Amino acid sequence: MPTHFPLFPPTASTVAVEMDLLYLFIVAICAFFAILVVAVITYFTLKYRRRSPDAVGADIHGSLALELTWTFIPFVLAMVMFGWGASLFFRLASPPANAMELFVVGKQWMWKVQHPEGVREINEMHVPVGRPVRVSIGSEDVLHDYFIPAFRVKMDAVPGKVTTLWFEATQVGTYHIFCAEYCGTKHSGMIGQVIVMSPQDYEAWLAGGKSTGTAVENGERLFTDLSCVTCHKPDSSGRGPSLLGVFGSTVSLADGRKVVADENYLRESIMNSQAKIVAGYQGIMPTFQGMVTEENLLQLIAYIKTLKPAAPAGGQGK
Amino acid sequence: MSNSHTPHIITPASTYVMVFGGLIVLTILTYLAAINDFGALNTPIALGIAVLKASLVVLFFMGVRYNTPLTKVVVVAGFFWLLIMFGLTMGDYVSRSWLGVPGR
Amino acid sequence: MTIAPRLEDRKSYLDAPHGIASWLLTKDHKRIAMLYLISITIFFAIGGLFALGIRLELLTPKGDLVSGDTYNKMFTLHGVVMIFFFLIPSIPATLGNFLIPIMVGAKDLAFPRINLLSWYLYIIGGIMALVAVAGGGLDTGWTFYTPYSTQASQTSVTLAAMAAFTAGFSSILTGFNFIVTVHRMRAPGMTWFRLPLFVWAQYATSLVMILGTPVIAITLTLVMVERSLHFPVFDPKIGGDPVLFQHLFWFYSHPAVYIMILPGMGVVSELVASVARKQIFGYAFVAFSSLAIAILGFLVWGHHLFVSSQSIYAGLVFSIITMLVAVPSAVKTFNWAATMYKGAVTWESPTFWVIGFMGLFLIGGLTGLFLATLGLDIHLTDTYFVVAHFHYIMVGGAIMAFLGGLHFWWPKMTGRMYSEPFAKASAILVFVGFNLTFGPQFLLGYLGMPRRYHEYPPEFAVLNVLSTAGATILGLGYGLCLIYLLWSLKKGAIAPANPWGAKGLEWEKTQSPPTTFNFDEEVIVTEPAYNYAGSKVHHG
Amino acid sequence: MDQQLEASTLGMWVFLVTEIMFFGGLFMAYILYRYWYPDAWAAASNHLNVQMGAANTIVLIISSLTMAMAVRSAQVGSRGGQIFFLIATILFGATFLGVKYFEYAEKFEHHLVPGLGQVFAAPGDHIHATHANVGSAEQLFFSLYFIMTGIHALHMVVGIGIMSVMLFWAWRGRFSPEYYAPVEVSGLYWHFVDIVWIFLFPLLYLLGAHLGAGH
Ligand code: HEA
Ligand code: HEA
Ligand code: HEC
Ligand code: CUA
Ligand SMILES: [Cu+2]
Repeated sequence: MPTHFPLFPPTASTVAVEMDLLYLFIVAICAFFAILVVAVITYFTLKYRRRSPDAVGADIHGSLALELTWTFIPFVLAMVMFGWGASLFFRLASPPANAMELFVVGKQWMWKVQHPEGVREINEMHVPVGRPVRVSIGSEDVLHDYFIPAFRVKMDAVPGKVTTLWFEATQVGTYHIFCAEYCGTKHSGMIGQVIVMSPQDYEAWLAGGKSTGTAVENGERLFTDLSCVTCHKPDSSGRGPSLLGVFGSTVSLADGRKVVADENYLRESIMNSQAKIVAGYQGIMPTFQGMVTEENLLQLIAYIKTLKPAAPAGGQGK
Repeated sequence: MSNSHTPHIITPASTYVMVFGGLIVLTILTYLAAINDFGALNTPIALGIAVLKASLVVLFFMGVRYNTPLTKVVVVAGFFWLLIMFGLTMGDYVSRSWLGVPGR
Repeated sequence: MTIAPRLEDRKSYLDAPHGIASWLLTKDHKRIAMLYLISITIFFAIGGLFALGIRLELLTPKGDLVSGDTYNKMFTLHGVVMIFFFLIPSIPATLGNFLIPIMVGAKDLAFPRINLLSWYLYIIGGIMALVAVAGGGLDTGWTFYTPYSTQASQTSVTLAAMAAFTAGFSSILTGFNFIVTVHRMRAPGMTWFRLPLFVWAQYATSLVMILGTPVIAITLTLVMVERSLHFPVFDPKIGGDPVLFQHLFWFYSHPAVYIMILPGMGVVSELVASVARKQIFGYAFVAFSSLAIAILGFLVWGHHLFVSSQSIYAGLVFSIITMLVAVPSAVKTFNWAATMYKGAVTWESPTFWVIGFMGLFLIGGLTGLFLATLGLDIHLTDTYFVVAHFHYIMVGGAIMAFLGGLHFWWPKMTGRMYSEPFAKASAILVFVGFNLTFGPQFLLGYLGMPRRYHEYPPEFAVLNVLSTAGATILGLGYGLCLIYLLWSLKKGAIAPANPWGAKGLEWEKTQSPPTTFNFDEEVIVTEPAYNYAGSKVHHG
Repeated sequence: MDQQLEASTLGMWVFLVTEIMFFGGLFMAYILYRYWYPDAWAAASNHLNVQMGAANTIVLIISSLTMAMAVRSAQVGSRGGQIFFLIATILFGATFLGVKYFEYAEKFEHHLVPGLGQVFAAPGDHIHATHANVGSAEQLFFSLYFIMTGIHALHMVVGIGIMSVMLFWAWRGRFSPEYYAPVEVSGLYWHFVDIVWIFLFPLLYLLGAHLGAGH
């Protein structure tokens, strides 16, 4: 039986300390109210004990001033909690532009991780300390959730779309990765480790790792193997639109709508090509649903994104 | 217990027939509107006519027009709750692209 | 007016016609309440057995007691049984059924036959659930999330969904009956603002049942259709959205948590007024806060979706409204506390349950605020913190209130008194055992232990052992309660019409237990509820 | 209005509110997917048979009229009127279901039924011809088409059942100007089912009509 008895998980990311502070702040408010109310009630029950079997209480019906006070104070406190929570939430949702990008795919019951340089690992994720890391998450089957308690981050892996989380590790060490969304038999076995290393160690580890080609290289190869090239030529001579610079651009669709081409748009264009047809083209592109794995897909997207220096990312409906 | 005895109104048959006529006319109208393309207005027109037809049925065939205010509140509340469901859910879907980070 | 005590001249609803058939075909709201009471107790025991299984498995970090699949079935069935077959019908279908007609001064509910139908539907749903348990179980979690439930699960999802659907239909019928009763069956003089607060709370609950339950029904139908007929609706492979399922599911299931707590709040309002022998403080605020909770409760479901890939802007809206819905709960809490001020507070057993409720409900509700706080929920969601939150509010809050109400009205319902010392002991055991079970889970949650885990890393072991130890005490507490209540049916002292010296039509105008049509003469109400200071109480 | 009638009318309306929410879940799914896949949905909608849909709309409206007249006959105490109009209502309801049967059969022939182990839109079929691959957003459309109209048809079946009971009671002379609550509330139910169809028709059948006939 372990002897140490922690109350907090390790604080190993830039947001962890603030998360703990927010937590303690709310603990303080709530402890105050819980103790206050219970103490008051217990005190009244003792003080105003029934002294004779027929005794009745005083004829008091209420007080508007009191009602307003105890409506207003909790309201204000709740709004403070909301404000702080919302600001932290926004920061957790917006990865810095200079973040390095990792790809994580969940499938029953393992996590597959790929580094931009091409190194892959399973149920382990090596990251450098002090550098923001953006993780693009996909799922091959059901819902999962990528959870690293030490970093205080968590995000669902949703089949059919790409989701994102980011963190910046501050402490070298080894921490848990959990799958936090129920996914079946071995949900509790879908765990792993994040290994935070100094930048030098990370470089060394990368160099020692067996690269199976970078994500972009793999994506480029798939682009040829799956004969995407036959339709998507660099100029507009193919049967499909040129994909140069498509990422981040605003695409006009056949039905007159405009969408910004982000990861989920690219994903949908490949897996469910009929959903949005580019203006001026026929919906002849086959769907690659079932032919490319979630990993391949992230690689294809990584490649398409390089087809032009990425413009500021926009988004679309998914 | 409410003792308000709303006087008993029996709707004349002619009203029913007129409402029926209205419904048929609106059905034809919605068909004609549908085979023409009004662009972005297609859906609002179709829905507008449908709401009109539904209101005719609710008010006359179902007699809400002559019913207690309570019934009216119940009917309106039903549709209002539906709008809550549609509104907040679509609010999510419509705003998904705003931040520009996939999945956020 | 004096009321003839039981057994003297008139037969109570319990003695009226005898025989199984007279019970199974009864239209008497009181008998139906008893039928429900027996059935939900059975389901509570079943759900409790699953809970003990869960806690035993979690005693050690390794998955050594049962397999992963079995564990998954245990917590799923625990959740499904406890929510759909125990807690949702608990207070409304037992205390509500029994008391609402009496409290409004009516002979019965507006639609007695439909009331009976609702019990049969509940039983049919319950049997389907048991068949599902026997034939393959269910392993989706009580939330039925797609695509796991539609594609991956190998268990009886369709049957279980049908069971929940049927139980939902039963709950709709109950709510519908209450609404019409409160609107149309009030006795002369029983104005809205003379209604006991329990009726207000039940009315608000019924609104939620009516407006929310159909949505879970259609959502589960879609799951059944997608799973068994392969009509895709949420299937991501062809462009469907699994998150749409979550929206529809929580559109009902968040309001449903208020179906579980509002009746409990109603019970506590009655109990507080009666143990303090005092007009409830701020009647109108307590009454309207029930409605506010019911209505605002429909606007916050997205707080279960903060990391589901829901847009963060939607998250903002849902978070802020969630904070707002905490305010009416706060108002209620403070009014209860203020009611005690200058009361004449008894130390009989109902008081113990009330204070227990206060402590546990507060912790449960306040930890809801942690989860409603956007940034913090990212860390806390899907961990044991959430498990602790909802057990505090559902087991600590709602069940404490239910048991409090059951003890309070037990003399009225059965005509017997139970043992006071045992009742107090049971309340204390439950309170202590409860805190030991679920207190450590808050810490586990912040440490990062995810929920629905069959095995866990060893550093979580100590807290889990504490939790299992607590669950044992908790189980004993409930067991004790069951025993002395059953005992009282045979051996308990005969209850007088008004053992607590409380105000209210059920105490002042009916005998214990009431006759089939409740009142001997037409009821005319002339005073507000809880008019302790304004008129004499007939004690005993 | 007397107590009894008032309570049952209120009861029925409360029940209809649950029905509104029940169908509401389906409309929610409809709204989302239509918002995501407007083209695919318009195209898929074009494979529905507008003539049959329109015919059924008219049939239902007529049945609503006869239903209203049946209630009125009860109010004025005409037993013959009740029997006549209830029979008419049942017949129109049955006609609606008959037309639906033919519609469904047609969809099966054209392989427009998702699931059931079938291949959706077999080779050579028009959906297949206009698109490079098996339509998937189209499948969502047909899924919802079948579920929505199917559940609606189920409500019709229940409605016909209720009307048959009413017919029996009317025939036994059970209703009078003083007591007609059962006919009245069953009527409310029947009209509600009509209203659902009033929305289903444009949303499902007419969505792509401006693209030109699909048949
Ligand atoms: C009876 C059931 C019940 C009730 C009443 C509540 C009440 C509340 N719940 Fe809870 N909740 C559940 C049952 C319930 N919950 C369940 C079952 C789940 C998990 C489902 C699952 O995933 O399986 C859940 C999950 C859940 C989540 C999602 C967590 C997650 O999965 O990430 C959230 C997030 O906001 C939340 C919040 C709240 C809030 C703010 C309240 C509020 O209504 C509480 C209001 C009460 C108070 C606040 C206390 C009294 C107030 C005072 C003493 C004054 C002081 C107040 C202030 C300073 C504001 N709940
Ligand atoms: C009303 C609802 C309710 C109630 C009362 C309870 C009661 C209890 N719950 Fe439950 N619980 C849920 C609702 C409820 N739970 C839900 C919704 C979930 C989520 C499921 C999911 O994730 O899908 C959950 C999940 C859940 C978990 C998390 C599982 C996981 O995520 O892996 C745990 C773990 O400790 C737990 C424990 C307990 C315990 C110890 C009790 C105890 O309070 C139980 C005590 C009761 C008894 C011990 C029985 C009493 C004994 C008798 C009456 C006499 C016995 C008679 C005979 C045997 C004939 N519950
Ligand atoms: C049979 C020809 C064909 C093949 C093969 C093909 N595409 Fe396409 N693609 C098209 C056409 C035509 C369009 C435009 C119509 C549309 O949006 O569906 C398109 C659109 C796209 C778009 C959206 C472009 C924009 O401007 O918005 C992306 C991204 C894309 N394809 C990626 C791929 C990838 C990746 C592959 C290979 C895995 C591939 N395509 C294979 C024909 C093809
Ligand atoms: Cu993967 Cu849980
Ligand atoms: Cu909630």
